[in-house]
Amino acid sequence: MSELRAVKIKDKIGECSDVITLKFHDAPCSKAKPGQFVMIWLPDYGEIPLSLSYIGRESGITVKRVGNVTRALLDLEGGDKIGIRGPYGNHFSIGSQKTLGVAGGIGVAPLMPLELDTLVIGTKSKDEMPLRILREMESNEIRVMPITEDGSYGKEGLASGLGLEISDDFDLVVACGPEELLYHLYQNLNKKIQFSLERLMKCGIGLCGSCAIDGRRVCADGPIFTDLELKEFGRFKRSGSGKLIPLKERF
Amino acid sequence: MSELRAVKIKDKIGECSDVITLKFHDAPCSKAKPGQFVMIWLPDYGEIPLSLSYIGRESGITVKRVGNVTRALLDLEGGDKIGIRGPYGNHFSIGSQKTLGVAGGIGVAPLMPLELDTLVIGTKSKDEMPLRILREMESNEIRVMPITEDGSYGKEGLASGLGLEISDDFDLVVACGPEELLYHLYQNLNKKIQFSLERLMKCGIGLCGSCAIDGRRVCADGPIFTDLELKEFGRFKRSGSGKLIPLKERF
Amino acid sequence: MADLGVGICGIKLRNPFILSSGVLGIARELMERVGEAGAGAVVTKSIGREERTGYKNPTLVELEHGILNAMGLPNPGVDNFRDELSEISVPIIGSVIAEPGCEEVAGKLEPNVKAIELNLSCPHVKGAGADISREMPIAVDLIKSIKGKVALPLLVKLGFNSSLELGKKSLDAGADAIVAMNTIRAMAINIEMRKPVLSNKLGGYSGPAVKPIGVGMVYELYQIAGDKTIIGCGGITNWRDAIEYMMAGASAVQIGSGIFYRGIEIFKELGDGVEKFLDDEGFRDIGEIVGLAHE
Amino acid sequence: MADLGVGICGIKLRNPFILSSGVLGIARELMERVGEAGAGAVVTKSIGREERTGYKNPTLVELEHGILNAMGLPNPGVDNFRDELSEISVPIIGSVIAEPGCEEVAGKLEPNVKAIELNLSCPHVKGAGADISREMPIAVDLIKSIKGKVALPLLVKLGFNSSLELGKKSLDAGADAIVAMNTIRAMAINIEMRKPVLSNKLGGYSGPAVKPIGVGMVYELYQIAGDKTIIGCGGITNWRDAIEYMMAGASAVQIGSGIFYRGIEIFKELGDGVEKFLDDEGFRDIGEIVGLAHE
Ligand SMILES: Cc1cc2nc3c(=O)[nH]c(=O)nc-3n(C[C@H](O)[C@H](O)[C@H](O)COP(=O)(O)OP(=O)(O)OC[C@H]3O[C@@H](n4cnc5c(N)ncnc54)[C@H](O)[C@@H]3O)c2cc1C
Ligand SMILES: Cc1cc2nc3c(=O)[nH]c(=O)nc-3n(C[C@H](O)[C@H](O)[C@H](O)COP(=O)(O)OP(=O)(O)OC[C@H]3O[C@@H](n4cnc5c(N)ncnc54)[C@H](O)[C@@H]3O)c2cc1C
Ligand SMILES: Cc1cc2nc3c(=O)[nH]c(=O)nc-3n(C[C@H](O)[C@H](O)[C@H](O)COP(=O)(O)O)c2cc1C
Ligand SMILES: Cc1cc2nc3c(=O)[nH]c(=O)nc-3n(C[C@H](O)[C@H](O)[C@H](O)COP(=O)(O)O)c2cc1C
Ligand code: FES
Ligand code: FES
Repeated sequence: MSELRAVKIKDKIGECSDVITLKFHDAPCSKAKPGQFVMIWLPDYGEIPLSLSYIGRESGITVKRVGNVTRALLDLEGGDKIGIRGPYGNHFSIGSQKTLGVAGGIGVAPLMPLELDTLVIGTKSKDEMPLRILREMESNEIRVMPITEDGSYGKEGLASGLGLEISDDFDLVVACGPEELLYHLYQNLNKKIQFSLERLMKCGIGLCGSCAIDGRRVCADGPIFTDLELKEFGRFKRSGSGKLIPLKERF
Repeated sequence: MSELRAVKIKDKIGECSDVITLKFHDAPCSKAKPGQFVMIWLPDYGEIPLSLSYIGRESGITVKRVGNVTRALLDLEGGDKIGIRGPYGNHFSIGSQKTLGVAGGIGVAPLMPLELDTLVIGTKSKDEMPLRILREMESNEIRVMPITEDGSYGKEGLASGLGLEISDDFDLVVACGPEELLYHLYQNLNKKIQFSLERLMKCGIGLCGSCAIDGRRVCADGPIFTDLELKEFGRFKRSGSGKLIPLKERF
Repeated sequence: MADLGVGICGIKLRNPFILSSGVLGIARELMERVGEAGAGAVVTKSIGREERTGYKNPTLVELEHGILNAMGLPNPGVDNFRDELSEISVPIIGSVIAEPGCEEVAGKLEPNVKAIELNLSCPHVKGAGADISREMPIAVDLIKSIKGKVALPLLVKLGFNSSLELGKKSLDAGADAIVAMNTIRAMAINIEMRKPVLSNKLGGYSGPAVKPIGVGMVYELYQIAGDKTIIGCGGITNWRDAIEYMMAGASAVQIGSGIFYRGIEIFKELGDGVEKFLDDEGFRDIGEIVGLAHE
Repeated sequence: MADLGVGICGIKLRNPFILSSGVLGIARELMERVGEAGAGAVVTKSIGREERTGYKNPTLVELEHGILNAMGLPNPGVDNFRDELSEISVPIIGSVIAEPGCEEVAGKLEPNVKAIELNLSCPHVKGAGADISREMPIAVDLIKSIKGKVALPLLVKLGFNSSLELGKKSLDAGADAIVAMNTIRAMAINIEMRKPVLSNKLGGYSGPAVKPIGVGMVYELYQIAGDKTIIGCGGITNWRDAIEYMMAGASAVQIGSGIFYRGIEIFKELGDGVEKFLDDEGFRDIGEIVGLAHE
């Protein structure tokens, strides 16, 4: 049970082009587990699912601008209020395993509260690389391996490729990012994996079915999965009406 | 908060003419305090307030036949079910004070769970004297002083008179019984007193006002009082419609 | 510090927190006590022409998320009841059972009350309240006859089952305010006893569970009320609830079951909490939040 | 061990615990999963002729004692949806939005479902559901046109605002069963944001808070239903709730919000709990408790 509450933005941090972090105090979030998400409401704009990128006395979300609500979130300032419900969903559990994180761009958000050994993070180019976050993770003794498609920062190539390459050194891989990335990892890795999926979310609490994938609900049975049948994963999602559509189309 | 539940009669004990004790298991009652009451529901008959005469793993009520519901309660057998809500109301608090109990007849019920020093109990005659209860209290090291109006058991006279007579030896007097008795004690005692009142009860939880007396609610501010203005106490009660009527009339 | 004073149909109240009908408002000293505890006004038990004993017990039962009651509108009848109302220092609103002849009851209460509330909505008494409100023309007649008889402001209390249309018609017929809402028709069955608990079987549901229903009803009524007043009621147990109703459009709120959940002290809690909220959010006058959620 | 099997309008179900409309019944694999979890039957999301995206978020919010939603009847439209229904092993009831032309939707669902449920009662979509049920003659026409088109049993789902009269008229018009009830019109306002939370502002209230209202409605419908079937719905989260509805007169019950409170495992919990109760109380067949509270 988690009623909606309004929280005040304590801090707004610009991360890289189109990405910010917002921090706030919220009792339920302070007790969340890594990988859980919240539903963030901006009156007149809408409500969207966002992973908690910080969990603690100050919790936070790290948001990339993609559409209406995220755009409005990027425009907020310290002192503004957002509506929040959750945390919802299941969570990563890595215990003391030597863990490799693989993030595609903003997919780094749910991995940030984890005690990773190594993080591979891929973006198109340097200006999409959240450098402050990388430094912060390094200062937490995480080895960070950035990779860009154009080679403008770190290695050149794809996060999935680099992740697969070095995965032998780890007990466990955790991943979040575009579904192609996750699908590619899942298909090619011979290692335990926990990956965080995205689907259109409405209720966020397992009732409406709009986040359904292969008989699971991303909001309530996920967002973290370790195995999935491969009927819809990587191929289909559901639109706002509940219709199954190929993954490339807009929601 | 206390939802209604059904409990099974574990034991039925005949006490004296027209009085029985019913015992049952009920978690909320097991945590009640002496002096609190419950609302007992018998489908098709009605629902009435009754003090808890036993509190513990086995709780109990001790009932005198006066009308419809009490008559039906006297007809129950072990294994039958009664509806119960509560415990409600405030409670006696005697701490380690040397306490005298003064009971008029069935008024002994709420005093039974107390660690009294001495109990004065008055009835009209011997056949109304709950002898088993007296023996039980004696075995709990309570000095019991029965008194009957016709002298057929114990001393001859009124409980109020005897109570007043010996009250100097005690720190505190607790009392329950006909309102004349309580009124008489209250007026003449120069000692701390806690007395349990009766009024017509409907809601039992402080909403309906039918148990009002001098601006207090017997169900929620009572049933135990230590002081009262003397406008209605001893003189008036409210009928089922809420009308103020002299105490002698029927409800 | 923000001003909590409100004017309801021309009556000045020190705050908008009113004791709702049927809760404690049967005994003089209890009404006085509720006034001393901080209520802005007190509504009496619904009063009829004749004395009524009401239903037999059980007349009320606590449920997990609210309270269910069918008291059966017990009341001493207006002639006996008038005496209870003399010299009470808190403003009294006289609730009147919607039944033929209720304008006379209102007339007899008039000297001792500041306003009349017509209970069009008791959900469990045949021939009174909600039963009548289904007959829209009768309801309108009752309103007109009371307005014709007494010069006081008239509040009309609706149930959730009353349509918005009845609200509109009531205001058109001369009601000065709508009170929304009364208890909601409901039932509790004890499965071991295999019986409905209340002696009347069906009862009216109140308390925290019904709050969102009341808020929605106030929101909708506010949109059709024009410059008439809406008073919110249903499930208010803390200051947040009171503010929610006021933002939905209520100029004042009534509290019934909240007395059970929070005690008579609830009036002080509401006052303190609302005042702090208004101060924190920079409001100077409680009137500023009325209907704010419509903007 | 007591027999939990029931016959609802001639359809045999292994137990009376049915997934209610709008909850999970949009995706094939989820319906299958609910069947595997033990549900006696599954009602689909309410389906219309055309695809609908529904309202924008927030479409749902948890409240203290229940859930408030205004999804806006999103659905893929019957032509896209039909495919979701092929080869599901649990009996499927096809829910159809009450709108002109809904008999065609029912007709298209017919091959893949065991019964049709007409949603006469969505409390927050204009021109569909509850809006239509106020227009009694239209509702009756829709019922007749569906009965004229499909040979399946027809369940009509009412809201609390629907009168008993609509229930009676629906049965007279040919409905085989009444489902009572849908969500109740309500609202939640966040006072810091000073806004209704749902994008549609008003929504439908479900979950534990509404149970006594649903039980009362079933009790009253049972008294007018004659030999027709009543199906209970609203706030069922445990086996006691299910039995309460059945004693009030429901031959089967639907579970929606309970999936949130107890997970999909709720169907097993209900079965185990009810079976134990029946055994303990000496009933042999679950049918024996239907309507027991009327005796
Ligand atoms: C469990 C979960 C966790 C998430 N965590 C984060 C996070 O930490 N940081 C972050 O920036 N984003 C995260 N997202 C994605 C985020 O919810 C979407 O970016 C957001 O909903 C877009 O909203 P919008 O109004 O700005 O865009 P819209 O105008 O709604 O759409 C813009 C574009 O975003 C796409 N989109 C919309 N909703 C989603 C969605 N639910 N998932 C994926 N794409 C979507 C649309 O297809 C469209 O192409 C997460 C999503 C899920 C399901
Ligand atoms: C807080 C409280 C605790 C009580 N504890 C006990 C107890 O432990 N044992 C016990 O036997 N009785 C107790 N009583 C009294 C008991 O509630 C009444 O005897 C009972 O309500 C009578 O119900 P009936 O249906 O049998 O009688 P009715 O048919 O209702 O009435 C029969 C007679 O009893 C009188 N009566 C009815 N209700 C009350 C009442 N509430 N108080 C006093 N007289 C009443 C009527 O005036 C009438 O003369 C208590 C009452 C209260 C308020
Ligand atoms: C025990 C009880 C008695 C009531 N009696 C009346 C009444 O006589 N007249 C009336 O208009 N409303 C009556 N009501 C309804 C309340 O005034 C109020 O409208 C309803 O309970 C909803 O508010 P709440 O949730 O704050 O209790 C009664 C409610 C309760 C609980
Ligand atoms: C998220 C959600 C969506 C719903 N969608 C529909 C729907 O499409 N059609 C319908 O008839 N009822 C719909 N309902 C109502 C439920 O089927 C059910 O009648 C109501 O929620 C009360 O039952 P409950 O308390 O068990 O949830 C919906 C309810 C919820 C919570
Ligand atoms: S978002 Fe509704 S079930 Fe997942
Ligand atoms: S019995 Fe209702 S207030 Fe005491």
